[in-house]
Amino acid sequence: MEQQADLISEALTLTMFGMGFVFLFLTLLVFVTKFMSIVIQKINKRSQDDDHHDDNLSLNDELDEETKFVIEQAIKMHRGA
Amino acid sequence: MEQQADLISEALTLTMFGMGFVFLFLTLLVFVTKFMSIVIQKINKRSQDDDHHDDNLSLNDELDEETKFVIEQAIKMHRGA
Amino acid sequence: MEQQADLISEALTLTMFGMGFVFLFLTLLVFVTKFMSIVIQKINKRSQDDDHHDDNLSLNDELDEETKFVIEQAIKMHRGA
Amino acid sequence: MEQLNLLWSNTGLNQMVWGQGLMLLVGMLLLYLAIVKNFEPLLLLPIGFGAILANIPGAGIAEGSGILHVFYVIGIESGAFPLIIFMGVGALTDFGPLLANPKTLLLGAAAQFGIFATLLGAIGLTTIGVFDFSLTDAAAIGIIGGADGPTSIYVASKLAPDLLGAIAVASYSYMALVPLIQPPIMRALTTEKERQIEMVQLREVSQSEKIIFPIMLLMLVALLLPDAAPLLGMFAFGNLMKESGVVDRLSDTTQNALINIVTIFLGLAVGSKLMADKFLQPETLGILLLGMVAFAIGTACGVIMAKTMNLFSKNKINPLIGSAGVSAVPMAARVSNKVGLESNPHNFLLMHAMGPNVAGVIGSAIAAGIMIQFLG
Amino acid sequence: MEQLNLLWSNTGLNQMVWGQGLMLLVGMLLLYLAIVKNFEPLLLLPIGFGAILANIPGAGIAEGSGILHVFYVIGIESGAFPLIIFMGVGALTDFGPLLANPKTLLLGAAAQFGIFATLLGAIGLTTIGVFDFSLTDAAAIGIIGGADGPTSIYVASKLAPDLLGAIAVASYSYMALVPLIQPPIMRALTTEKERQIEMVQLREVSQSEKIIFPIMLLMLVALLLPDAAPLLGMFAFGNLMKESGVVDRLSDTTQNALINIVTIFLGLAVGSKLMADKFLQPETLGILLLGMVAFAIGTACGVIMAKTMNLFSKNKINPLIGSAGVSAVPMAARVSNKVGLESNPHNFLLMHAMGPNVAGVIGSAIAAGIMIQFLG
Amino acid sequence: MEQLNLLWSNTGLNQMVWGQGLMLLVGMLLLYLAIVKNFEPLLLLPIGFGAILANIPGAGIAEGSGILHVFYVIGIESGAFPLIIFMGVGALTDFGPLLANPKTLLLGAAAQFGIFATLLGAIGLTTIGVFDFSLTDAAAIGIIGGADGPTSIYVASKLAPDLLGAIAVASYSYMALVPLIQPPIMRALTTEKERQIEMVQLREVSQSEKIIFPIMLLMLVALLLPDAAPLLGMFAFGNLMKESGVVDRLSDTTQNALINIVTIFLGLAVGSKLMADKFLQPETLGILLLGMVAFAIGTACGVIMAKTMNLFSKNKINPLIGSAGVSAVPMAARVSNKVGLESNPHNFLLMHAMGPNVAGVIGSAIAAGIMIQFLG
Ligand code: NA
Ligand code: NA
Ligand code: NA
Repeated sequence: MEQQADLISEALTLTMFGMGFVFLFLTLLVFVTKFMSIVIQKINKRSQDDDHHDDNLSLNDELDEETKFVIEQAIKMHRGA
Repeated sequence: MEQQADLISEALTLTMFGMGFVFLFLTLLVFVTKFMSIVIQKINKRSQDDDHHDDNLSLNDELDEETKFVIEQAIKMHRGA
Repeated sequence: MEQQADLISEALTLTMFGMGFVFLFLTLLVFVTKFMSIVIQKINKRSQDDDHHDDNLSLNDELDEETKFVIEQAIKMHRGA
Repeated sequence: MEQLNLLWSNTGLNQMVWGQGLMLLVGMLLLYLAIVKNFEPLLLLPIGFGAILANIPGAGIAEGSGILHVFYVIGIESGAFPLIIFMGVGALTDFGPLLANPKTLLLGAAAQFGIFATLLGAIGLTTIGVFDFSLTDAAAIGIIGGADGPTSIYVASKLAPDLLGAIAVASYSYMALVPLIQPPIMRALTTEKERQIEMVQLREVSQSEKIIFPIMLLMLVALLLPDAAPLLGMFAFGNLMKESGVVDRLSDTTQNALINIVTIFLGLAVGSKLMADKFLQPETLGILLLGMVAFAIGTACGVIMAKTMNLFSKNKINPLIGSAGVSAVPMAARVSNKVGLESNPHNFLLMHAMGPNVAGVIGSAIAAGIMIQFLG
Repeated sequence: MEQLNLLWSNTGLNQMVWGQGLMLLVGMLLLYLAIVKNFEPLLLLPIGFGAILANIPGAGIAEGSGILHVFYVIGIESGAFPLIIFMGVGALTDFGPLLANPKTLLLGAAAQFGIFATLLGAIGLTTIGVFDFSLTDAAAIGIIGGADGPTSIYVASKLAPDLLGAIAVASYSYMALVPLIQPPIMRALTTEKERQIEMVQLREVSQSEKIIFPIMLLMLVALLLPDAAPLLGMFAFGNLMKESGVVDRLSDTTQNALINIVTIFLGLAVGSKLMADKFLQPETLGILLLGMVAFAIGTACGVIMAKTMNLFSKNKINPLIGSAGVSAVPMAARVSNKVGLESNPHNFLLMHAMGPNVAGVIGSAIAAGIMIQFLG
Repeated sequence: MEQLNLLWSNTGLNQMVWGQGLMLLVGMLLLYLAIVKNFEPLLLLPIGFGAILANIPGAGIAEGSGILHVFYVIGIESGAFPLIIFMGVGALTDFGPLLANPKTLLLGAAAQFGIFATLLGAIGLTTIGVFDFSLTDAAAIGIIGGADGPTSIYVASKLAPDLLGAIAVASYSYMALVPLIQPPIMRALTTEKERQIEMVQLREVSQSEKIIFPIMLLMLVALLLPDAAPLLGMFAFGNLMKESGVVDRLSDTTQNALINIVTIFLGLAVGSKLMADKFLQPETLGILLLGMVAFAIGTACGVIMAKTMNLFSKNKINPLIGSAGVSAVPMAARVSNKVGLESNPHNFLLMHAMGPNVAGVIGSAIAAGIMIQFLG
């Protein structure tokens, strides 16, 4: 009898702590995620603004594309294609 | 000498039972397969006959096709494609 | 102190034998590779010369192509495509 | 004559006990559900076939050095197969809708109450003497309510390996039944007006956010609940491979060849746990019953949570997406969409429901971590 | 100086015994057969390379913790590799022609006499003192006549692991030689008129039949010969994945990535059994000899069975398809087709020969089950 | 209350020691390098993630029956993963340029001096008391200079498993840094005129040569250095599968699904060796330092060897291709090409540099075999 009462009380405790923790964790995750998104959106916006001032970057990007192409060709050649 | 006679007799027994069982099994499989095919062909034929009476079914099929398409689109979206 | 001298001497020996072996092995590989290439190039050249005399071979090649095609079809059929 | 006797005495016909015969039928039922009814065939077909193999009298395929037992020991006892599948699921998951609307994480939290309610139910049935479940058994059964196959299998292999077969079968079967189980509950708990709520268009989420999210998730797990780290770690790893964009060949293989290979062997190995003497117990009935209850309660709690959140927020959530919080990705989200369309033919809830849907995966893994920490 | 000595004493040159040198040549011969002669290259190339690796003096790659020995223990000793390959073969098999004409199953039965004749031959040679084979050895050798690589390897790993290398090599080599071994026997046993027999067009087989057949086959095995259940179970599972149409992604992976990966490691692991001290025994010569005999007898019995069946049936069978009953899928069926075209250029026997061809796979697995049951 | 305490006491936050926190940052640094800086992401992303998982306080993922430890024992301790990767590398390698100009093998030999110089350096630092490396440690560290990931990991797992994490990280990081490390050294050791040397167009190499080369290479290894046979054997096997043209399906799978799957688990398993207590040692700093030195010396020796060869040959070699002898395929060859183009915009050295590049792979494996023979 007592054993069964223990079992029930353990199950209730586990439920309480379990659901509590699930909510705690996911609520925390909501806030952390929102914070992360805000920070990144700000950074992205700033770098976009910079883009307008600094046309170098897009040139760099183009160069990068070219480098990429050369490298891909090299790998293809290496693989004996 | 006797041992070798034993060996030969064992080998003969194994061969007899082995080939016997192989034939038994595959003969049984022939009959079971034929029986299965007849049953299925009958069922298929009946359901085809039903099709002629009951035009609903083909409509159902069409609906099924549509459902399938929607589901495929949903999965694609889910995979972030 | 003596132990450390031992360690250094062991390391030096390993280096000497190691680099020596690496060079020995790859030098040998250079010669063996060159030899192999010469032999194969000679064989290839001879078989090419033979080709000019013996037009049968190209016919054989064609036949082979046909056989290949038939086999591929057979496999496709087998796979129930 | 002796040989004939031996041959006969070794046939399955002669050695079969009634339980094995019944289990062969159960295996064929699972194949029927998979092939004809299209119930999660990727898992139920291998599980069903494994069940048949495991119950062939005298073959011993699921015992000792039998091949299915080898697959079980190597793949499930070690935890490898469910974790690798979870990695693959991660590589197939898009957190975009969740990141666009993070508060839907709470719907994924609420739906986990199905897990704990089921645990309580199992213990309740034990105290009144109907079944005899220990607390670890009850916890493993509860996770069925999480509606994530690999999570269920992982937890069951740790806490209640004897019940693994029944738990896996219940888990995948009910996932397949989501389109039948959920709609009546969803309709009962919502008004027509609530079901017509149109939600704000989701914003586009940048790649940076998608890359950082799995790492952030793992860090939070690492700091708060290390016992959930294997599951969520592999999940986050798969997702990071996909979103990072720098290891596409690894991500592609994970989403295809690797997850397919592991699925085959996982299914067969789970099937090996459907041997008659283990499966044909009253407990199995209890598990099937409780699993159904778990799904129902999880669905209800998700919907109710959505309604509760609407009390405090001006951006109204359509409560129909709450039910997707049980996970069962992507079936539950599709159900939300379908029920929504019934009330408002222009209201596409699918993407909105994907948020709670993947949140439910995280929520169940957290609940699993809690169970393993307290009872493992 | 000491180091130079050590270096020299550790070279392969210094440690080599004549047997290893010979086996290196055997390995290269296998590579030659695979690459230049196109003899079952998918298996003989890895086996040949494995043989070379296994016989590198002093490297110990096929012993102890050497990698090939690890592959052997994990993959072959456990039975996993041959069973997985067999699953893949199942996924590549179309039972359509067999289902359209089920009596060709009997041709697949008759051809198995090659197996038992070889067993008798091996025992005969032992009693007259030429070789020294035990009954288990003789049974494992006989299975070569089944012309199914994975079945041969599976049985050899259970009954005669020491002979596994020679048995596997013989098995795959003779399969490659089917186009040379079979035609003379086929021509000798048939009249020109018999070879011209045109067979009735095969009916189309419905998907339902194709789905039910593997399950039915497995049930029959389960009831009658549980020892054949691992082999035929995995075979039927592969086939069911393909035919069910609901798990195409699993079936595709099984037919491609999975079977390829396992083939590579199976081949290497088999190669590890070609170490000089085990392989360079008079027994190996006996195995090669008996294997050839097995193929020839199997071929002959298939043809004779077809002729016998024609005595009792009005739908005449072209006896040339009887030889396909040895399996060696799909090579033997192609041979039937080719020999048939010689006598009647409009007579395409290929699809008709696929029936006995796949029946031979089933027949050999049944014979294997019998061997394992009586001797395992 | 008790439960709350337990929950808190089990959190990562509570159990974390400073080292684990630091290692979590190191793991994130590796992810950053992989994702943002594109440093060998195929390996550094899984290694970085594995490092994070391994250092989650209280999770024990890299110990005992934790999944990463299981991956380590099965895949790396057995040698299987690095050998399978090496097989895949073989299947991706084209020996054509090397066969067209075999003397470039000597460049691959010279660059291995980086390995031995590093070994001497490690022992030197030990004798003056800065670090405490044994001879086996020093040898394993030296192999970093070989610039071949799988070779490094294979040797480290045999000779210095405790240092494996640091060695693997150094190895892949420096490979990614090749475009930064090599050019200054190459420019310093060559004159403008030397850098402008145009090389003779490479002849076309026949398929026969490409097929025989891996077999010949293996035979030479078998006769002279059996301890290099596992590495070079698997490498030659992969290459033979590709070049033979008869097992394309095996070769394709090796180059794709198989190498990808193994890469994922190799990376995670290596990550498991980045646990704080093993990694955060002064030795790690030494390894990172010495690894850099190894690369630099190897590069220099390759260039100097090319210049030396030019003294004795009339077909001048552009010394810039000497640096490619460190391997780091194909990055080092690309660097040769790029530096060459700076001096002569019409001088494409890429294909010429592929010869020493793959020669470096062979050279490092030979050096690895020597180390294992003397110290293993
Ligand atoms: Na869930
Ligand atoms: Na056969
Ligand atoms: Na190298």
